[in-house]
Amino acid sequence: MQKQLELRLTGSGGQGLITAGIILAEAALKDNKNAIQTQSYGPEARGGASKAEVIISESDIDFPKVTLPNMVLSLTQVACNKYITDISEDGIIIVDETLELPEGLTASKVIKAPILRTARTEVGKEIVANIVALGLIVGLSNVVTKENLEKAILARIPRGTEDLNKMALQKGYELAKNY
Amino acid sequence: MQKQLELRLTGSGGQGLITAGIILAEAALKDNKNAIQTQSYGPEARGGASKAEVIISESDIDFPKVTLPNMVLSLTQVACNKYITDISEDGIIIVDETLELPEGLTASKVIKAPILRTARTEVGKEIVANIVALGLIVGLSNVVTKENLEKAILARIPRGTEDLNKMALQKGYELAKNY
Amino acid sequence: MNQPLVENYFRTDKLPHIWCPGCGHGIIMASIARAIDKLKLDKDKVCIVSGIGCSSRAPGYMDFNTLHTTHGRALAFATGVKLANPELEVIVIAGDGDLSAIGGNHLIHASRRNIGLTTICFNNNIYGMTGGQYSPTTPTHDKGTTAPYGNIDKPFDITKLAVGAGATFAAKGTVYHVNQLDKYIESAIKHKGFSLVEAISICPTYYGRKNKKGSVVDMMNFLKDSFVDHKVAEKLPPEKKQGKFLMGEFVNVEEPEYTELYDQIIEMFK
Amino acid sequence: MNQPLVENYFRTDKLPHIWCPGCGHGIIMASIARAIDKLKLDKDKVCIVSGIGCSSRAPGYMDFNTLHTTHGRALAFATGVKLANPELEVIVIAGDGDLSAIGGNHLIHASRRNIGLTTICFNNNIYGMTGGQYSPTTPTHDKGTTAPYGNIDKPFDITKLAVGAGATFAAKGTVYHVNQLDKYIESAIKHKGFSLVEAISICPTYYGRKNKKGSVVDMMNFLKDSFVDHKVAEKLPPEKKQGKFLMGEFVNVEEPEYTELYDQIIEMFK
Amino acid sequence: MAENRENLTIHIKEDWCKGCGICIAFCPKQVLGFNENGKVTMLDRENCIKCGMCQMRCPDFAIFLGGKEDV
Amino acid sequence: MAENRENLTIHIKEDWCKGCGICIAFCPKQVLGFNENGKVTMLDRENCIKCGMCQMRCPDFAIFLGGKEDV
Amino acid sequence: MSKTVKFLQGNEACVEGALMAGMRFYSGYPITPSTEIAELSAERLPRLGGKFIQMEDEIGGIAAAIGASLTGVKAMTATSGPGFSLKQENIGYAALAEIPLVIVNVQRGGPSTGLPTAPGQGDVMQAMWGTHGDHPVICLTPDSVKETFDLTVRAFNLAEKYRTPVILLTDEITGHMREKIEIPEVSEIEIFNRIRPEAGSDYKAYRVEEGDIVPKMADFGAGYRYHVTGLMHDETGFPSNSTQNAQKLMDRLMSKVSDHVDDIVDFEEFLMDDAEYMILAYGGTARTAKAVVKSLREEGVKVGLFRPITLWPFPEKKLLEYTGKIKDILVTELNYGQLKLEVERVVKSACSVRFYGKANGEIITPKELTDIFKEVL
Amino acid sequence: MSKTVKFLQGNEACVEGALMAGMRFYSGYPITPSTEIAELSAERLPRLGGKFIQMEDEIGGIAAAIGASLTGVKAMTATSGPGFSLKQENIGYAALAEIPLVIVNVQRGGPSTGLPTAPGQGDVMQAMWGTHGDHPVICLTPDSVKETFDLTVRAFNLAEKYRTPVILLTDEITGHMREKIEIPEVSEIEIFNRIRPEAGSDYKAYRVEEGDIVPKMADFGAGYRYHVTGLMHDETGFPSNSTQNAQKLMDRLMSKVSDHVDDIVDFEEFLMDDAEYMILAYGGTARTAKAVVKSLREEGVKVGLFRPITLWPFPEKKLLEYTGKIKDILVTELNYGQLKLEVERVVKSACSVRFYGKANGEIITPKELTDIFKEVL
Ligand SMILES: Cc1ncc(C[n+]2csc(CCOP(=O)(O)OP(=O)(O)O)c2C)c(N)n1
Ligand SMILES: Cc1ncc(C[n+]2csc(CCOP(=O)(O)OP(=O)(O)O)c2C)c(N)n1
Ligand code: SF4
Ligand code: SF4
Ligand code: SF4
Ligand code: SF4
Repeated sequence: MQKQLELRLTGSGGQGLITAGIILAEAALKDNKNAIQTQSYGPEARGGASKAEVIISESDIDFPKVTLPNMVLSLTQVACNKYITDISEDGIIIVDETLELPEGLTASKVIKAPILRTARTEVGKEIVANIVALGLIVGLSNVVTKENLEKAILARIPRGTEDLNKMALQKGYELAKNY
Repeated sequence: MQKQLELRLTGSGGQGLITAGIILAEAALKDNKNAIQTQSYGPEARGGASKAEVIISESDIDFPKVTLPNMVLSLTQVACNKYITDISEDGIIIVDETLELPEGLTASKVIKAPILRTARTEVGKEIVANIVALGLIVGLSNVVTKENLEKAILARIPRGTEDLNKMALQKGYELAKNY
Repeated sequence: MNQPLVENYFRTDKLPHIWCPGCGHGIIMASIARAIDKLKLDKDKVCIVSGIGCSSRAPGYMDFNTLHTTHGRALAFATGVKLANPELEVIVIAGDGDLSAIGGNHLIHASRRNIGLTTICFNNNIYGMTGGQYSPTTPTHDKGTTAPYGNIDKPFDITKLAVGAGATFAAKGTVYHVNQLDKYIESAIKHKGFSLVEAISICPTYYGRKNKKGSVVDMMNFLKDSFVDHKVAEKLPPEKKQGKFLMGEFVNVEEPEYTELYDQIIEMFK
Repeated sequence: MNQPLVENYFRTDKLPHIWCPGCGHGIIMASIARAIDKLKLDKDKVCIVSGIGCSSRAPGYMDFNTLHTTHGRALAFATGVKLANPELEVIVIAGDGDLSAIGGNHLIHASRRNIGLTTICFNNNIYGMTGGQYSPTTPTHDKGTTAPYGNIDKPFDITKLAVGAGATFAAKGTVYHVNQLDKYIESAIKHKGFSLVEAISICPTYYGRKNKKGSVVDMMNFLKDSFVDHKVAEKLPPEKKQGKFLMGEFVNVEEPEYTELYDQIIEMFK
Repeated sequence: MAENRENLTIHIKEDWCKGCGICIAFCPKQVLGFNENGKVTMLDRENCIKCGMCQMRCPDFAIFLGGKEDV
Repeated sequence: MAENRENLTIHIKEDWCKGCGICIAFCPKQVLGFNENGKVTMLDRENCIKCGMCQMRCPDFAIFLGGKEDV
Repeated sequence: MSKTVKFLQGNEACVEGALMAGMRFYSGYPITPSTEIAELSAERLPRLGGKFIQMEDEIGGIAAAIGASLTGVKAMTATSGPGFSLKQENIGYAALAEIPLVIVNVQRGGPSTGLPTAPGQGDVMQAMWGTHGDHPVICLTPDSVKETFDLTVRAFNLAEKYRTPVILLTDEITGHMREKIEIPEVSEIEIFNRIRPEAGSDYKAYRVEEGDIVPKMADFGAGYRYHVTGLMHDETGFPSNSTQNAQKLMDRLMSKVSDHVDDIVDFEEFLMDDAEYMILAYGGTARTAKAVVKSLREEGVKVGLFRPITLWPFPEKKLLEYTGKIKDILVTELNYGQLKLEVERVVKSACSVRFYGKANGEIITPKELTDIFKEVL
Repeated sequence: MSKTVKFLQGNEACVEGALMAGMRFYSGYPITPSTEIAELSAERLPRLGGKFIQMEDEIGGIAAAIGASLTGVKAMTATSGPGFSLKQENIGYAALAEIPLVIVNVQRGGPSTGLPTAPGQGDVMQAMWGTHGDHPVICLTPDSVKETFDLTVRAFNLAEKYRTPVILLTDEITGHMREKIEIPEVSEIEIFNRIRPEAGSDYKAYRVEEGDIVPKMADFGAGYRYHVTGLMHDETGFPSNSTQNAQKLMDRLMSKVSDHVDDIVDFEEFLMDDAEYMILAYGGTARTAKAVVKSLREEGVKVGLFRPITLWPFPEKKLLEYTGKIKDILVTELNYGQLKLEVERVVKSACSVRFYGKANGEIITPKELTDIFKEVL
């Protein structure tokens, strides 16, 4: 892992990607790393595209915003068009299988994964797509330890949904194995 | 007359002394002099003591406030106590006959005149005491010409009260002869 | 010879007050003191809050916890005082301009919230302190220095406004009808929740002069002749009601009081 | 295929609007356009003024002289527009927060003055734009992000408030009852003097979610089932009235309009 | 403060009286008047019924019913 | 705009439709439904009575009655 | 007195100037010591077909004036400290939306309710910085009744020319004193009216056309159906979140004043030609300073008065011309040294800057100021 | 994560700090990007026996907080630009009447409604000059979530110690970002409570007793029946028109801050020891500056960061210590150069002062700032 990892999670308002960003950052903290999470606000976010950004680093993080992400995730076409504009050359793009990628992107790896479908059909609730996505991201990058990711997830989710979320996480890890 | 003459007219809110100050200044303007009029405001003026100040000068008047008046007039005890504090050594103090003067004043001349009584009994309306006072002041000091004083008065007073005010002015001039 | 009421409830070293001869505000201020005396309130637990205006100078004379705020904001300050310490009996004194012009929003929201404040409006139908501009209660056609050709605004009925906003107690009285005024204020203070007493005052200096209302006594006589209790009025034949203004307790209902409701939330976590 | 109403009265290049799926605000905006169309107003002589809020974004979409002001101040800006040029048909669009929280004072004064402004309140019982804080119209016990334990405030009845302040036209409708809403808005625009139409809207995103009101359709069904015309309600047996909210034209009286009265003063000097 | 009216009488605080005339006009027995300074004065103490209306309506706390001893 | 209903039919502006479902739920004839993108679609044009309620209640100007020629 | 010579208060002269400049709308809320401006406007406006309205508060006062300005009339509002504070939000609105408007603040003793009937000059910095966010500011301050008239006219002209709110910052001294004033004929004064779009033009409400300083401004109701907002917007006037647009708009707003400082800035130099010492004063306090300069000159002291007439933009360039020549600047104002800070910033280390101020409701007397001045000799 | 480590937004940390400092009353009105402060206060306060109220507007928000403070509780209100403008009148009231109070302004892109969801630093001068009249000002600005916590605690302490409203001026950057924060135990932090009079003392509400900095403050309801007013007043608290009294009061108010600058002022010096160049930045922008300083240092450039933590009073003395040693100061902020003016005033001709700013809703990136910085090399 590089000294500083920058991630951008995008989708629509209700998909829980800001929570996913927070969880990821909190897992990093548990790993004794530093993390910063920011997000875009605006009336435009209303029902439209939403963006959460996370920076994870071994040392202090001064500048708080993502400049060139190492990893971008998109769950909706609108978000994908709006936010997958720049990515580091060795970066990874992850989008839901249903999306069309804009042209001319120079990422090292582009992954189209059935994130929404996995959540909907395999876990049974589309609402946990964000956790599936987390599993996929961490499965691919090991940006945080699996142990602490699970802890972080359990600390943020509503009581009574533990099993559901654990399953979603598992499915995400499994997805990762394909890429 | 000196280069710059400073007057202070004091009494209670309803006695028309601010109008008197304005009239005096306007008469000075008609005499081709310069004049500035200022007054004290404040909730305290409400039913309490009121103060109008006039500076008349042949040349420009820069500092607009009276510092050491050459002439102070008082129609009420409260105003007299509050505002007759300082006066130029060659200054003149004019108070209504009913007032007690504070001690230790070093004016060149102190005049107690029946201003209110003259207005009330000889003119018939106490409300024109301010005009009686103007007659008295100008009769004593010639600070403005009588011709222009009358013009200035007639320009400010309500229509229909011309004769009353002319009489008051006349009575003021007559009073002046006594001092 | 001392007057016990004055000695007990006023800061006598600040008296006489700055109000003009015949200004009705002094009458209302005394009425508030009598009501407090009648109710035997603990002086240390009474807080009087006002905005800016002739009327708003009252707290300076009254021997309680007194707060003279910014123009129109008395009810908002008072809301903070009351919510932070519901033990305090908070009484707000406000001119018609203070309460219904610049302060109108706080009036309707305090009414709506039903927070336990007693508001006494010193309504002289004019801005006194600034020298006679028309206020939101100046009757149509009357003059003010800013309405030289007669006011074209329709005046507020402040009592009705507060009721429209949800006030649970609202009464109107006059400085002529002092016995009744005492009672309205007493009931208003006793009332749990927001209460308003609109006390019609007189401003002989500005409103009176501008509108040729005659002497102080004439203005008092006008109040005497034109105000009738709304319950009495109900029974009058129409011709006798003509030109009359209604006074009395218009609304007095019990509803949950704001600070008590808040305390219930706090209780949940105890 | 074009929609004439949309093409004629909206800035189609700005559409689709920013409102959330199912937000009732679009329904009210269309209703205003239909009323304007019905009355055949000259577009160049219509001015739409709003404050700040989701609802207050409406003027940006409407093809008239449009003015998006500061939060709560739409009626004060509009008062200037109307008085300076009474020829203009001035319509004010305001959220419940905009109109009755920060803007409450301007509402009661515009009502009092009876100035010829038509005010359409987009009342979704919440602050939408800032993300779901309770507003002065949030029902008691309901939740907002700033009322996590349930709102303890008593809500305004905005229509009643305006009437208490002197409004000469006041009606209430809902985004479900669109035919009626069209009519209220039409009458309001036709009315000389100040008019208010309180249009009950829905905010599925914040109010709905926070208060478990179900889907957009559920929220519309709630309006359908709970609002009855006040004239119809009069004739219902008590048990049928229970839990119902009243809608309809509540007040519609003629009184001199402010800018006309002012013009009379000007006439005096001509 | 239910004092016995017998022992009460009208007191005037001339310093505070602003001469508005309210007490005089609305005294049911018309026992009050102005003095030469334009302040209130008791003209007819005998006929005063001690109703206290002058006190109630005086805006300046300048007239009131109080114990007789001081008179 | 008193057009003859005969010549009218429902038009859908899919771009503008946000899929709230209001028109579908309150269509008196239940002739509308969602398509796979979650947008409104006409399921049963025959039975549409052209009452225009979908148009009246659509918050997004995405469904409306218009001339038939374009269909 | 010839027919055009009058004896007026500064506040009255302000209204006379406003009417001559073309003010036809006034909306405000009374407050001492500005109230005469409202009162005289109420009396005069309807006689000229104009409108006066007393709003429910000062926020409403400025809001209504902005609304009126949009219909094409020249509008004004006047107030004092507490009201000026309340107007700040909408001053920023008018600046961003580029609404011509004159805002008068007759300064009294602050902060808060302070000394409502006494003079002060404590709102100098507030005139520049009172609202949130950067914004262009033009602020004029007169030292006499006559100049109050002149600057009111100028305030309207600048407002119209630069499409921006202009602040006339007077004080209780000049506002309430009465002085001789010769009122010119309309034909004698220059009056500037906003430039309106020509009929049929392809109107973009916030686009500056070639040769113009600001976008042409159409009257509401004149057939251009445009949009006005307090959000950042593009040339069409519609909200835009584009950072480029925002920067472009802000740069344009700021530079319409900063690029035209020479046109806007005004000041008086009194006996500065050979001066070794400068007294810098403005508004009512400048009268004291002028008296002092005159009397010191009689004593042979080479002192002059520099009087900023535009406080904002501050006459920086002119002041810098003097810093090499003079030994000391004595800044005097009725506050704790507000404009003094700007003077210090401008002159840097070029000469010493001294300060004499007061904030107790009194005005500074010639004697006081003379004594302080002489400390440097 | 140990039990006291949290991952919070700056706005959340503000509430945590406030609660730990003893805040038990919050009144305000929602506005982006400060709203989370209200929302979290609403949730937390009743659990601690405190009170939250959403008022009808921002004016009511600060008014209620002042009222609450008078009863003896620690009170706070939070807002952003437009609301901060509306609060100005009552900020002056609190300053004059000496009411302890914390006012948070989470700055967004202004002026007017501007860019409501974007960061800005355009209210720096407004924090100092926004209300009419001279008045004491304390204004703190954090650059991280942790510091937001710390400075909120400090804001309450200073408010209580100096009996004055204290402004916490944050921005959308720090307000909305989430960062690690270790929350201390109450016992670990210093908490200052206003000094109350002792029972039975001859209490004059506005008299400073020997050894005190400010008058002792009695709670309303505690048996001292005193008077509070926004008019100039004497030691007893009652209005007074005496000019001596007014001057005395104003001098005391102004000097309670100016005499204790050393106690109040705070700043960070980062790699300044051997620096030849200084970047001066604060708040969210200081994060960019720190990143730039670090990377320039790696290149061998002797540059350091000077970060004012108290914007007002400005750390003038400390800055002056550097002016002899360094060649250039680059001030960077999200506005058109507000604090830059103060820097210019302070450093005079001692070294060059450059400026890089933006006011378009974007934050300044390390790359931009590096490029600008290098122009001086
Ligand atoms: C913000 C603000 N605006 C205006 C004023 C000026 N002002 C002081 S009192 C007042 C009105 C007084 O009228 P009212 O409240 O009816 O009380 P009254 O003096 O008649 O008793 C006004 C406009 C002020 N002090 N502050
Ligand atoms: C002076 C000021 N205070 C607060 C805000 C923040 N704000 C913007 S819109 C809004 C409330 C919106 O609610 P409402 O008016 O009911 O309209 P809705 O968004 O629900 O349609 C608030 C509090 C602001 N922009 N300006
Ligand atoms: S001006 Fe009017 S309200 Fe004020 S004190 Fe005098 S009489 Fe009373
Ligand atoms: S937040 Fe609510 S009010 Fe705003 S657009 Fe969405 S649904 Fe409508
Ligand atoms: S009512 Fe009071 S102030 Fe008036 S005359 Fe009688 S005693 Fe004097
Ligand atoms: S009502 Fe409009 S937006 Fe909603 S589903 Fe139907 S067409 Fe789409």
